[in-house]
Amino acid sequence: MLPTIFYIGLSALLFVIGVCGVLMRRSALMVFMSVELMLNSANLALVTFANQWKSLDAQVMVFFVITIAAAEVAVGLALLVMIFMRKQTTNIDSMTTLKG
Amino acid sequence: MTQLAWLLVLIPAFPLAGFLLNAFFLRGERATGIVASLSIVASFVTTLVAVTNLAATPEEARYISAHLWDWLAIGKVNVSVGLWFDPLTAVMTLLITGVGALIHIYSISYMHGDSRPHRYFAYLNLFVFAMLILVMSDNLFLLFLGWEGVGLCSFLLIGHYFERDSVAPGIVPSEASAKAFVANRVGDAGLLLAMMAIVSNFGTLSFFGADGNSGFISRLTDASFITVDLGLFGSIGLVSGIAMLMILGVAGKSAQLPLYTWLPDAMAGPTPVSALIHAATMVTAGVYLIVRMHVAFDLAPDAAGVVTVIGAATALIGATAAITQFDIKRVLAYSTISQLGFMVAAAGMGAYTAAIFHLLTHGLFKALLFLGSGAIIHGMHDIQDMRRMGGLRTHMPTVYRVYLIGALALAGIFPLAGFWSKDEILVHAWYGAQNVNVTVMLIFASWLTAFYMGRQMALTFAGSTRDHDVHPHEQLGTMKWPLYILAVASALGGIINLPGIHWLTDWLSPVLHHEAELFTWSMGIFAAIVVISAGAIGYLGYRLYSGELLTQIKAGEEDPAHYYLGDIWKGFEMGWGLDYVYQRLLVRPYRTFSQFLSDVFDRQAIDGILVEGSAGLVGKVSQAASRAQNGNVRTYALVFLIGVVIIVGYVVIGA
Amino acid sequence: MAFPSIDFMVIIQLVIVLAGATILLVVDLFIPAGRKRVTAVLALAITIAALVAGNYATTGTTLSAMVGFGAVAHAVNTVILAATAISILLASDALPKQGIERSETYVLMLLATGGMLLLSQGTSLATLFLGLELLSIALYVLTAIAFPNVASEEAGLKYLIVGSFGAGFLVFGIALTFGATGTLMLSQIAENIPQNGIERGYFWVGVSMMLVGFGYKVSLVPFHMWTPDVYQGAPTPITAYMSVGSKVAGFIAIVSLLQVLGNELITMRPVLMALSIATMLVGSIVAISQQSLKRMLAYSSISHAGFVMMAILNGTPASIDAAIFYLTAYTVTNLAAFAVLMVLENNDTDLTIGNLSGLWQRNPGLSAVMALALLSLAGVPPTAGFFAKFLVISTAWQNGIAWVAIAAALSSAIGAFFYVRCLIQMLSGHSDVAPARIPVSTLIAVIVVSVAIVLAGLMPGSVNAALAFAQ
Amino acid sequence: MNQLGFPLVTLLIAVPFVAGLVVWFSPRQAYGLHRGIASIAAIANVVLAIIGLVSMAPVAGYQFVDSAAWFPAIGLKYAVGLDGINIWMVIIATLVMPLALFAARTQTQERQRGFYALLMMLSASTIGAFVAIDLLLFYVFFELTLVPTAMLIAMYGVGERKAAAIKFFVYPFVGSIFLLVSIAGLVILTWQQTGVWSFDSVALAGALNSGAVVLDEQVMHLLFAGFFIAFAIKTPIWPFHTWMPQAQAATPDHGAVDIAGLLLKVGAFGFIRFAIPFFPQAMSWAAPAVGILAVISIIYAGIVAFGQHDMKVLLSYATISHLGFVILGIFSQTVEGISGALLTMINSGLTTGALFVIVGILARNPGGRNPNNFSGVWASAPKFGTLALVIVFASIGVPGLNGFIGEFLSLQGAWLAPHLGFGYISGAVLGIVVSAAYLLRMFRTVFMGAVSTTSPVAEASKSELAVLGVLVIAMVVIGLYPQLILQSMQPSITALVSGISQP
Amino acid sequence: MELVIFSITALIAVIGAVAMLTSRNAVHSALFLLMNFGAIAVLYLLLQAPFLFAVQLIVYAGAIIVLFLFVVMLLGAERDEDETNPIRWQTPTALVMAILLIAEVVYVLISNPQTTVARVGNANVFAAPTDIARALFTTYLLPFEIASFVLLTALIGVVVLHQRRS
Repeated sequence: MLPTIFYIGLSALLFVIGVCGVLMRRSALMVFMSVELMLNSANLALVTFANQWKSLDAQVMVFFVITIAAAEVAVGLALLVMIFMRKQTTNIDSMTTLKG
Repeated sequence: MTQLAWLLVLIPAFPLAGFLLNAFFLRGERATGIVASLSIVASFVTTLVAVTNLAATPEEARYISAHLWDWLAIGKVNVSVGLWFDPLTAVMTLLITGVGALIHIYSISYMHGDSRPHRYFAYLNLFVFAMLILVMSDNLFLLFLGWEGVGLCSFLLIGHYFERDSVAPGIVPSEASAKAFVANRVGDAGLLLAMMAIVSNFGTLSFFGADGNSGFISRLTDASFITVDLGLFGSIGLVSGIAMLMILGVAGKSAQLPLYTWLPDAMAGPTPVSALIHAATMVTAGVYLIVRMHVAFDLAPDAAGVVTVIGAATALIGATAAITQFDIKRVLAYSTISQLGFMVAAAGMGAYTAAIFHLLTHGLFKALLFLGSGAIIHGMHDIQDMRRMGGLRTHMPTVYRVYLIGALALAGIFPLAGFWSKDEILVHAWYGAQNVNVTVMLIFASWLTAFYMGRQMALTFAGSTRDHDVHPHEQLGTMKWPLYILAVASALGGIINLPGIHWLTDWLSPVLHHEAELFTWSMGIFAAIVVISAGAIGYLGYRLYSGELLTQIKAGEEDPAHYYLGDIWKGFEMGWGLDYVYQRLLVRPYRTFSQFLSDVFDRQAIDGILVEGSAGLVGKVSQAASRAQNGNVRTYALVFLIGVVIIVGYVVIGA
Repeated sequence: MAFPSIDFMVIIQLVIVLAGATILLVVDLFIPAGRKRVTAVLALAITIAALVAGNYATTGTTLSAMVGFGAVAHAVNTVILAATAISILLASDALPKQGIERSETYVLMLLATGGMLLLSQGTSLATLFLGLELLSIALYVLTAIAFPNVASEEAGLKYLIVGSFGAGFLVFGIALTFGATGTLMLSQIAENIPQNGIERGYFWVGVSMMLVGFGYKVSLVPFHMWTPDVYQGAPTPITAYMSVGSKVAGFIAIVSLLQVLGNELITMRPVLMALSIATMLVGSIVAISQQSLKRMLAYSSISHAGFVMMAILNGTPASIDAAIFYLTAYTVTNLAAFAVLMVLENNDTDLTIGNLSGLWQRNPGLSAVMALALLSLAGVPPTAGFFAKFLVISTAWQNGIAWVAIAAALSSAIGAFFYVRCLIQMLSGHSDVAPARIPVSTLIAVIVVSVAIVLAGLMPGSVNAALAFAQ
Repeated sequence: MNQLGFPLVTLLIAVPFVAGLVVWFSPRQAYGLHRGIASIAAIANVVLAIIGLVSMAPVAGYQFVDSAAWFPAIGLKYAVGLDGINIWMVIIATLVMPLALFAARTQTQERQRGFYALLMMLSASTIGAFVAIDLLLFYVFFELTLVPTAMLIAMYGVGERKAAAIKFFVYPFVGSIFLLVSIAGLVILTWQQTGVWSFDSVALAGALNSGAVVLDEQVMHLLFAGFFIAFAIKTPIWPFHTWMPQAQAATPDHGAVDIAGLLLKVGAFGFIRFAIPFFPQAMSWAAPAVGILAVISIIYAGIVAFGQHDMKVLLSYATISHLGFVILGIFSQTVEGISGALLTMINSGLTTGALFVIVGILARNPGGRNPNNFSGVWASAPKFGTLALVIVFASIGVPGLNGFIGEFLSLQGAWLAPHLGFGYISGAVLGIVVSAAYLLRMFRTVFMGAVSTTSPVAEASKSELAVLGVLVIAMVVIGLYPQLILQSMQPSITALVSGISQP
Repeated sequence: MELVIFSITALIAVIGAVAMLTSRNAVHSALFLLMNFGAIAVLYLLLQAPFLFAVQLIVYAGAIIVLFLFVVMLLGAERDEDETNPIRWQTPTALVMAILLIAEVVYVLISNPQTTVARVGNANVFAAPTDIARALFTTYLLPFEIASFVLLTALIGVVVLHQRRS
């Protein structure tokens, strides 16, 4: 019987770490991983609340989120590989031809 | 309208008709001249008829009025186009049409061989028309039309030789004409303000109204106590304010201080124009205005005082300047300024009759002098420099005689017209107004008048011809008759207001309500002293310049007096340098200023800083912002996050 | 839990589009490589079918209230589908010209459209989330579909990164909102908004994070920075499509989100006002210094987003109508502008303002359309843009929030400058470029949108009629 | 439908508009056709306007009203009509079109189709702005006038035409957006207090004056500011004027655009038509400041004009100076002032239009538009010179010609106004001196002096002389019998000033 | 007891996350992420979500992380960030913002008056996979279908992005 806020605090912490990852890592791969982390922490929050409210909806939602995450990663990695084939790098600092 | 009213309408109608004919239909030189002259003669005759009819009307309501149509009827501005014919108007009209007619006739042969005679005569007719409107209008608004109309005509006639780059003595006609118009415009601004003040306070611009005493003039007395607050400049009585504003107009039109500088340059026009416009009629409009508005000046002693001082000062300045001139017409021009000063001073001192009297006589003999000088110039093949004349007495005897009469009249020698009128002014200054300073100034001015006329006679007619490559001849044609008539008039013109007879005073009394002062012996003695001294000085002037000095004067050289008086003389010659001052202090700075405004201030300050500047500022911001768009997605995410933090922060604190 | 009753007439448009997409995917396999235009035609047919079907759809909710249909949804769907149809028309000419012979494009466009329809019809956070993701993922691919064009790939990646970043916030927001209210249904959320306690904190953080999650989609400042890059990098038909489609969809999602708040909207209004003002000003200010036309239009679309925001932050029905009017006007106008760009650009050059000079001599008709579009974007009467601008500004006055109105005035004042600069460039410059040829389907599209612009400007009532407002 | 039985006012807008379209889509080579259609439309419009004038009842309020629902959702109507105030603007707006077409005769045939079409559009939108009763309708035309003019400058202009066109469009547009905001605010606030969505200016004025709608001072000043900025820039008043000279420096030499643009006095007209009835208190509140601006415009523009070397720019500054009088008259909110303002607008249309024709004739010569390149034209072209003389003096404001009456009335009105007074007038009256200075300078340099050998100017053609002659006659008539115009204005202006909302 | 498990797993999760964030090598990061996912899976179990526990392990640990590792190896992009950071102020600003965000969340969590301390973890509701399945196919039928469309889209996308130019 733990207070909800323990879980929420944890998920928030993880979420922010994920955010930091997106902002601070320069390899697109790492950025994707960080995004995954963000989504995961959100999932954790959802599951927590599902349990608090004794409701299934949130768990279903988590299921969808996981699906979406997978899809996004798939597309993202595909793009990344495609770009890597030309640029030989996954570093997003090197992808700044469009600016201004 | 009554037949009399129609008669009134005819007076200006003739010149107008003449103008239209000349402007649109006639082209031949003779035809135009004759038509123009006939129209003025007809107008003169009509005027005589009108005057006789006027004399028949009862003393207490002695006026004829003609209401033609409503000009403006907006809110408080109700102005009609209407004519007003009372004794004052009558004398002015007689002068204008009479002298005008003579000068038209004179012009026929004077302008012989001119390239644009039809234009010349058309303008001349138009001028007479405008001048008649000026003096005959029954309200200030219509008067202003005439006022500016004569200004326009003077612009046109001064610029008659507009294609010449310079006429003697080194004046550019186009510049002179523009100068005259703008200078007058300054005065007109004052008159305009006066009109608006009158409308705002009295709701009408009509002098006397339909029934003769419903105009604003009759209401001035009630308004005499009203004062206007001028903020920083203290406050001023309404009536004297109006009067002051009018003085500005007078100074412009009648070439008084500080606006007289245009008149000498106006001599760029043909000589008959100088005679008609710049001596006999137009320049006297200011005096007419003061006399017409005399109630206001009676109620505003401070304004009247200003008028007096301006007049006296101008009289003196004009006289001193006239002494030094070598151009035969410039002498007369400055003398005109000076004589106008006499009139204005007289009007300022309340001697309205005297002012009008002098106006009339001056109109006669100054016209005579100008026409005479015109004849001389004509005979000298357009030479105006007196240093190249001399000995003309033998070459043109007729001109010599009439010119002598005119000169004596102007110098105020007994018993010619000038004596009586000028003398009346002086007497009034001494006995009536008892204003010593002004009297002294005026007397001094009249001495100088005598002196420069003597000088001019000497330089022009005395001795033998100095410039041997000109062959003066006298062939007057139609110029003869006007000269004779004017000579007679200026000899006998004094009769109309002799002491003891004073027809003019009686005639004008319905307007001015003046009783003639009764003549005392002391006045006679005073007058005698003045006239004798003047005569002596005039003879002195003649002696000096016809004697040994005469041989020293050569074309293009300074006057011997310059040797003694030096720069003072030079200053006199430049009309006390006022023109120079204006050039330096007004005209050139204005040019530079406008260049600065148009090339620098408008382009760079207003457009560059206010308009383009603000636009440029946005542009700068824009570039900065688009540099922040550095193309790196991490930065995008960071900005994103900043947004989130701010929003979440707000709701967390706010909710 | 019984199997839910399904009223297909509620989601008829969605069904047509998604089913059509699937079928088209299969059919496309049997269409020879050279004749991919057939695919385009089929996709167009599907879209138009869905468009028409809208008139027969029934109002209400279905599938256990996961989706609903109403007047607003109808209007929005109409705009979305019309935009899709036009975009398909344009793409069918422009993509081959740029050497992009990928018929999957149309399938993906249909799928994205499905996502948009979901956003406009969704009544549950789950539906909205999925709709958004469907839209996004399709658009990531479409953006990058011009590979091996570097710009296109880069744009795709950037879009994906920012998109998934935003998705993270959206999901977290959904989580918190659920935590606060215990439901994902918008209607029920609206009923039990917590009044106090920690739940209230969850709720507001959640709502604002969801706002962010949708806000990046319509590129509200400061979540806008991906927009210019993506618009510039993506192939022009795709840019046109997403500049209008995803904006409309995203905004309608925001609208349904804000309607949940009800009276609590007051609390949020300052934030929304700030967003709106910032968006309007930043968009138009940065646009000034752009040379690339696509980038300029991207920034202009940002500032227009601010205008729409200005309308919907009132939350009143009238202002939502105004917002929809604005979106409609903006859609047709933007499509017209991009259509002209597509005709002008050959293979993958990025057009600059300089390329416009002398267009008047070269293609009078084309430049007339461009002029119309520019004037409408600037909001000059009598074009669609004018009434749109007026309506949103007047909604701003309704709550006495004159400051937003003044910011709007400033923004469109600045905006006028670069629109007119293009216009004058087009009219006055000279160039010896050969006149561009206008392909048939582009011509049709151009004519349709131009007529729409003028019609909406001369008879604004017609828009309401077309969108079946209950005015 | 109105008493005439046909939609007169709508026709006034439609005729040039349709003509413009026809010209636009006519074959490029049909040169005669372009000019013909344009001229016919212009003449027809003049006839229509005159019909309106003569069949107009001397009462306040709109007549010949054509009204139709436009955008019912927000109570927007298409409502146009004529009254004593705008009839004369319309008359002149229609009269200048033939003049502009006349001036445009030197437009090169190859590029004349769009030119005539745009001229017609400009005329249509200008007239529309004058006759609009509905506030938003007015705004539509108000902004619409920008488009054809900017296009004319951009496509057919000379010199810095691009920059000029952009500035010409953007600068007034910026102002007009604030007008739009104010309109929206006014309508919404009215709606919130009365429950009626209406853009009908008469109804709005009625509501505001009858106290049915009460604005607190802050809001009123805010709304008025929107109106003021838009109209002040459009008028233009110093210091918002810089777009105007630049635009006119860039217009084609023959001056057709300038002439057609002359009656673009929509700004000043807007003050009379909308600002006065809506915000009388705000007008009085702003009058002292605006009066100063107006006086500055009068003198400043006069001085700047003196320094110009391009006759067109000189004339545009002259226009700015005249408009200073107009603004003074309007902000006096007196019958005299407003009549004077309207009359001055009409006069400036006539006089400056004629002057632009003169400049156009001169600019055909090698001298171009710089007065210093000319000399002695009066001698080589006497008739032309004399007509020019009269027109110049009309513009200077010599009584007996049209210019004077308007200026006098404006100033008189301002003098009578409680919140302006003679302080302003004594400043403004300098304007009649500076105007004399710069116009006489131009006349003197160009027409007087010795006949120039470098660019001698031949006598103007019969038709040119005829056109100028007609204008001169008009000037004299207005100058000697202004009641001709003023009488028909009286009822409307009196109603306007007495704050009675016209039925 | 519960608290102990929570604390341990939470600690592991956070360590994994931080390590992922900081490790230079992409492979290591992937593995740390795996650790974090595992920990979260355990938490799911604590929260009576066995189905999600399974999904978490299968999809994330089983599929996504493998995919990541696969790509990293394939591209040999383990150490792609060795060149210096072009944007100096990026990292500090990011950290500050992150801390602010944390602070805000913490503020929300602690500031509010704890009227009723919501608690989680009592065992009487156990979300059996069957319930979730039923929910998926009844209430959430439409989202479920849409999810499939999302996957379809991703599929098409990946295929399109990797088809060779014809």
